[in-house]
Amino acid sequence: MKPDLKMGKILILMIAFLLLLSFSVSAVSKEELKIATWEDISTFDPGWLTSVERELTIMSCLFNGLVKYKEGSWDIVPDLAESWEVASDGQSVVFHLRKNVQFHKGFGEMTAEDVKFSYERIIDPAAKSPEKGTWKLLEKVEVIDKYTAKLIFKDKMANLFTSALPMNSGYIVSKKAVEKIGQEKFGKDPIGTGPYQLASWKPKTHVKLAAFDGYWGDKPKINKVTFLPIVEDSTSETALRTGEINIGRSAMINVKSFKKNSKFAVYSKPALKTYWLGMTVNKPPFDKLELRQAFRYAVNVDNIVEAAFYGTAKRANTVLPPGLPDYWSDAPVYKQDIEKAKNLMKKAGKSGGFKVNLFIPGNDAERIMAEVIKADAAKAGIDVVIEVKEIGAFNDAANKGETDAYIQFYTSTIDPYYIMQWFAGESWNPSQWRNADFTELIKKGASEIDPQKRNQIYVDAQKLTDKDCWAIWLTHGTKVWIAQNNLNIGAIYPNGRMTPWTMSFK
Amino acid sequence: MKTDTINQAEVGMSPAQLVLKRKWTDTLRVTLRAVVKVKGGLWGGIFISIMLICAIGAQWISPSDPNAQDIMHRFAGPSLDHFFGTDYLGRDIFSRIIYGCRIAVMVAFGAVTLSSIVGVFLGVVSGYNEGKKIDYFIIWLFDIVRSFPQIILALAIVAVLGPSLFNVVIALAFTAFPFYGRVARAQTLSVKEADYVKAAEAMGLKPLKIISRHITPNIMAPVIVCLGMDMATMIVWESGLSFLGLGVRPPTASWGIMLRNGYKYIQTSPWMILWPALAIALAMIAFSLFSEGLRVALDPKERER
Amino acid sequence: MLKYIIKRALWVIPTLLGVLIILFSLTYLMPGDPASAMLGPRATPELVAELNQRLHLDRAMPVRLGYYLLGVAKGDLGTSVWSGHKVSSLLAEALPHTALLALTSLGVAALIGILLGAFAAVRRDSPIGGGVTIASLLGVAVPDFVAALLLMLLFCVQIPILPALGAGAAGDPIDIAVHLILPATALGIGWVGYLARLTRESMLDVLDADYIRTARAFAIPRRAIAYRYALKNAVIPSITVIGLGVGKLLGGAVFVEIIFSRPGIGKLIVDAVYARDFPVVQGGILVATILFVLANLAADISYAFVDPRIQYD
Amino acid sequence: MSEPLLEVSNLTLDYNLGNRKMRALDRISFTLDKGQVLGVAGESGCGKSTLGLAILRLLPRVAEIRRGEVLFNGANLLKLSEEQMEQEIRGQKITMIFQVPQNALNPVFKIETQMTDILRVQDKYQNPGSRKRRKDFRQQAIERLELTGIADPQARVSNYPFEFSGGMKQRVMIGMALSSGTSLLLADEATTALDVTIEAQINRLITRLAAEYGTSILYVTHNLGVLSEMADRIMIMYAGRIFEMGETQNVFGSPRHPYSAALLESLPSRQSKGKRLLSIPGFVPPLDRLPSGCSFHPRCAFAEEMCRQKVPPLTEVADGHWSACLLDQKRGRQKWQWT
Repeated sequence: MKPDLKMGKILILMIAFLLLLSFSVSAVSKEELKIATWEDISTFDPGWLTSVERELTIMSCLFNGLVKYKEGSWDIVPDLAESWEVASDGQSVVFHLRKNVQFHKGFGEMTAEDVKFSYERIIDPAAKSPEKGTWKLLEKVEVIDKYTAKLIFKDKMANLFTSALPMNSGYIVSKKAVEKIGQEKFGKDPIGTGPYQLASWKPKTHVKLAAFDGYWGDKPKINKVTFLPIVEDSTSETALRTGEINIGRSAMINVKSFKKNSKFAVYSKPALKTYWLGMTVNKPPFDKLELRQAFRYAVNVDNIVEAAFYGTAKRANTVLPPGLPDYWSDAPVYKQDIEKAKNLMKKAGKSGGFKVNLFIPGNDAERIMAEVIKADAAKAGIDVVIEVKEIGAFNDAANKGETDAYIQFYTSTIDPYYIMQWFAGESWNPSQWRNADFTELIKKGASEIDPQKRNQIYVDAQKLTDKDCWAIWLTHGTKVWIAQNNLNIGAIYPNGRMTPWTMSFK
Repeated sequence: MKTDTINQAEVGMSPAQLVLKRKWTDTLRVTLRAVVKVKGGLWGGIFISIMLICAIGAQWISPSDPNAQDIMHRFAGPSLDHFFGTDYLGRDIFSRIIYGCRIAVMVAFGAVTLSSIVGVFLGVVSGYNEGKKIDYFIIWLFDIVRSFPQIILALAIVAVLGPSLFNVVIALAFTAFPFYGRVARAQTLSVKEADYVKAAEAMGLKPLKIISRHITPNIMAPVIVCLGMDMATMIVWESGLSFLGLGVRPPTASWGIMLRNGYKYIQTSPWMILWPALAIALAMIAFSLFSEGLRVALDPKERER
Repeated sequence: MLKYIIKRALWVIPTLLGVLIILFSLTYLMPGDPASAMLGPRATPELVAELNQRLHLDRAMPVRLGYYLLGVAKGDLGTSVWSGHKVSSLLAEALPHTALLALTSLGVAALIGILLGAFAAVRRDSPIGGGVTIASLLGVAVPDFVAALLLMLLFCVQIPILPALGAGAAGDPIDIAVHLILPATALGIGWVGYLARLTRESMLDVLDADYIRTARAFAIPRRAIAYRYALKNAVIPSITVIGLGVGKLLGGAVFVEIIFSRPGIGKLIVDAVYARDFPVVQGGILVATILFVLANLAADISYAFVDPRIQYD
Repeated sequence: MSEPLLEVSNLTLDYNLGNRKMRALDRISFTLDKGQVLGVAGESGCGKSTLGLAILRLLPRVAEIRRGEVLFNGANLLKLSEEQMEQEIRGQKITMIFQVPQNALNPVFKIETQMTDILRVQDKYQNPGSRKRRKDFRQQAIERLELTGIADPQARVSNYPFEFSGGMKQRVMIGMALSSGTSLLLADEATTALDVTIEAQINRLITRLAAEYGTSILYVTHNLGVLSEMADRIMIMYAGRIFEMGETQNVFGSPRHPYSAALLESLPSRQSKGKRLLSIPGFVPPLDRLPSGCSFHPRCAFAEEMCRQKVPPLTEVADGHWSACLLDQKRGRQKWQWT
């Protein structure tokens, strides 16, 4: 037989084998749930977590706090604490713990000792925990008995139940575990009471969780959950199409194509963050109120949001996202009005127009917004000069007020203090806006426990912001999750955070 | 067969002196004619000249400003006013490809010249002092740098120095100089035995003079061939580093960055990735064909055939 | 034979020492204070001080170099600033993936390339010869990361049949193999054409050699002559190229691992570069370099196995 | 005379190199009897090596046999299929040894491997069902080496070719080429590349083994001295044609062609001691631009007008003594004296 025929046969065989392999691509095996996240988690220690929102989906699988947001809403419901009584002077709270709650990996039952240890380790000055600020009003925790703990405060703590206890710094860790392996190792090998426990963590590759069969609550329906850190949206989109992940995300522009595709289900929620076009008020041109108002009328917020978020996000009218109790629902909605803008400019003596330096970070959304702002502002004779800066340099320059205008976004929690505190202070207040009434309102809000009074304080604060017009609110952005349609996604929090323990395969 | 007119006076001169004696433009013409004769050389030459023209005259050739954004018409397909379509910010891809030539050519020539100058100098010095301590030190240096996988070392250097066009050239040059060094050293070992070198030594010329006047010109032929081949690799690595976000800073138009954006929006508009990929491929083919032609032209053995 | 291997191996030691010194000195190129650069936005003063102390950054240069070399000798490559894992354990996890990727891509490409080249030489006038030249040109033209992008575009985006993510479930060979197809093809594709052309050319020379005519004179079957007698001689130039190529391959692996989000040394280094996690970058490059040097050594040794004349010079 | 082992008649062969057509063999006819040694002599480029390759059909691609027959034991080798040539002829009945022993053996395989491969192939063809194993072939190879006088063959067999000297390698080739089954050995400049002392030993070895196995030899060389001792009959070739053929002592004694005479005069021997050796003026003509008529006439001291017009046919000028020179045929035996 001719030698070369044999060679040809071998090559064809090899190619056939490869193709055969490819068709046997096992669609994501049934009992494992694969979720794409942005970046990898840096530590599993709730007290030492830095970038909060992204890692809460994983942390809420591993830990419980005394109380939690009810899955799918911001209502506070009992978690490890069955009930609690707030002292009349609001300076202390007594929690009655659930009995027979086991820690992961056989570290025994959760008791008041663990509660005391979990909070005092954060406020301990030597430990240098980044969450020290959240608990600065907590003085100490008293163990009444095995299942009762009393938190004692230096002053009334308004955001205790809204953004402290139910968030990561409120999670209860196993005292025995932390003492046994030390804080640093605990960051890599967390022991909590949550529905899942950590199976394996390969930095920048995956976080594998396995269902905790000793869990005190109702067992999760899916027993293996894997989080894959995928930086590029396109990689997540491709992985969704090839069926390698169950839940992923996509670039805003492609959300429509996933919506149309029957194989996928798209879930979008307004994100708990706010983008705004800020103006530096302590130097020209925006030291004049009229010019700030003129700029507000010159830009077209609807256009900006449509261009940058491809119709997946709505415009924002004030600093707080809708859905929060102290959201100022009747905040004015400013439509583009070139005539009004020009009149205001004439009143301020700048009828011939003026120049505005606009700094932005390098990511695409801000770039697109800047372009649209530049085009609209030009209609009113305002010449916007865009300068793209690397993220670190942008934050420095904006905070020091080196620019006339900037596009910035802050994430917030359901507690208004978390985002509004910055505009009363010195650091991270890029517009350099100083307003004594506003600062007074924010301080009062921090220690007002009565919800109605607290809401009114924050609404008044928002009114002050609108009056001084140092920011043009753009949007709260949106968090979009795309899931394979063979999965019911269970409850999703209003800001898009997921609850894997409520999910199941259809 | 037309034989080169060799007059008696030129007999006995070293090839390099021969080259230097004739005006260097003649040598260039002779070499280029030889390269063009080689089948691939012609096409390689044509495409490289197109690239050079684009690089130098980008502002006149490209239909529109590469950084002009047109948000409303982004991700547009190829059309009459945008031959290659537009990218995610509505910029014209065709103009960006043309401006991309500029980066590719700057990096290729910059890195190659820098690494060859350093490499050849060290190579010749070590070859000339064969067996002495400095020779062993230089060989040791060559071997160390050569044992790094090139792109990984370049990547680390750029990461440390901070991404910019200049740092990319430095990083690529640093990883490549040993190759020129070794070629130069090998050539020097053979050339330094030649009589014209011995004659120069006999006349008491200082080693540095001997190296620059007599040795270096005579070892350039193989080095020049390496230059051609290396330029292609440098272009690939620049686009690779830019692809990783470690090369040129946006918004400058570099093929690597366009590949990165193509990758980021691979689902939205697949063709955004094709144009830079095509540009890189054509540049690579052109340079390898041209340097193949160069090798044949400069290799005396091949020329007789 | 052993003497030859030992001689080659001994030469590696001073080279690696030089490699370590260069790796160490990279930190000096870093603008500004290395510790705060590594910590980036999370750089609270205490963390910076603590890191300075841990990496001995505050001591004089020779002392630091001493600590570094001592550490490497002990196998302690430091801990990742970002994730707190020991660098050596991160590398241990990443190495098998890169090695598997490199071996499959180079192995399969060499096998197909050399066989194709030999096949093209045996069937001298067949179109295969032309095909091989074009393939080798394409191989040179399309760099591995562009090939990876195009392959992903074709087989994961347009026709989503092959996975585009990760290295497959550990322990499930089919899944691992399926996740290898595209990355290995992207890395290997350049080599098939190049090795085919190289083998074809050297095969054509070898087939005209006297000892081939002797074999034909003694009626050795044509296939044995081509694929055993001639091929063993013709494959020699390819082996040196493969040895050197591992360096280029490791470079390519960086991109392929990033594009296909595969764990491996390449991705480890690049992720560490983005996170400014310098101990991991240094460790990763060191391992990649050792891999490359070992591959060169392996090529030299296999060279001697194929061509016995090498042992004695 | 016994029936000839090999009978070549009117063999004509061209090399087509690009647009040039080279007439390498032009109407070659001769016979070779069993056990006889026929010497083929001539300057390099006269086509004598092509003759051997044509017989064994190992010609390069560019060669094209135009006419002629090669009868071996009555069968025309040119008509045999490639399989038949491999199964019956090559390496068994007809074997060949080449000029440059240095690269006649594959450098990357042991001598043992190469020899046992050949022995296994021959065994497979000769007795298809045989169950001989590698050990037997290795033993057979060692015996072959012993026969050729290689010291300590047991150890040397597992060496590589580069560990052997030129002479030793030729001995290995001879060991392979000469065995009981060999009827015809084609020796193409077998000892030209060796130094004189080794050359004599090798040639004696060839003659001894050939005699022992009754193998006839076609010994191609440009060295007439060697042929004078070894060859029974001699054939002198020039530019692809036979100029003279006959018994060795006749051709040496009374050459019937000026070219043969010239070759003999340029040969150092006892008689020519002290005299200046002849060197024939001019060069061998390129095979694609042969002179008209007798292709030697431009260099022939005795050439006349007719030598330029007519191509001299090879005619029998004496008993078993042929020559292709018009002058010789016209004038009968001549003493072609150049110096």
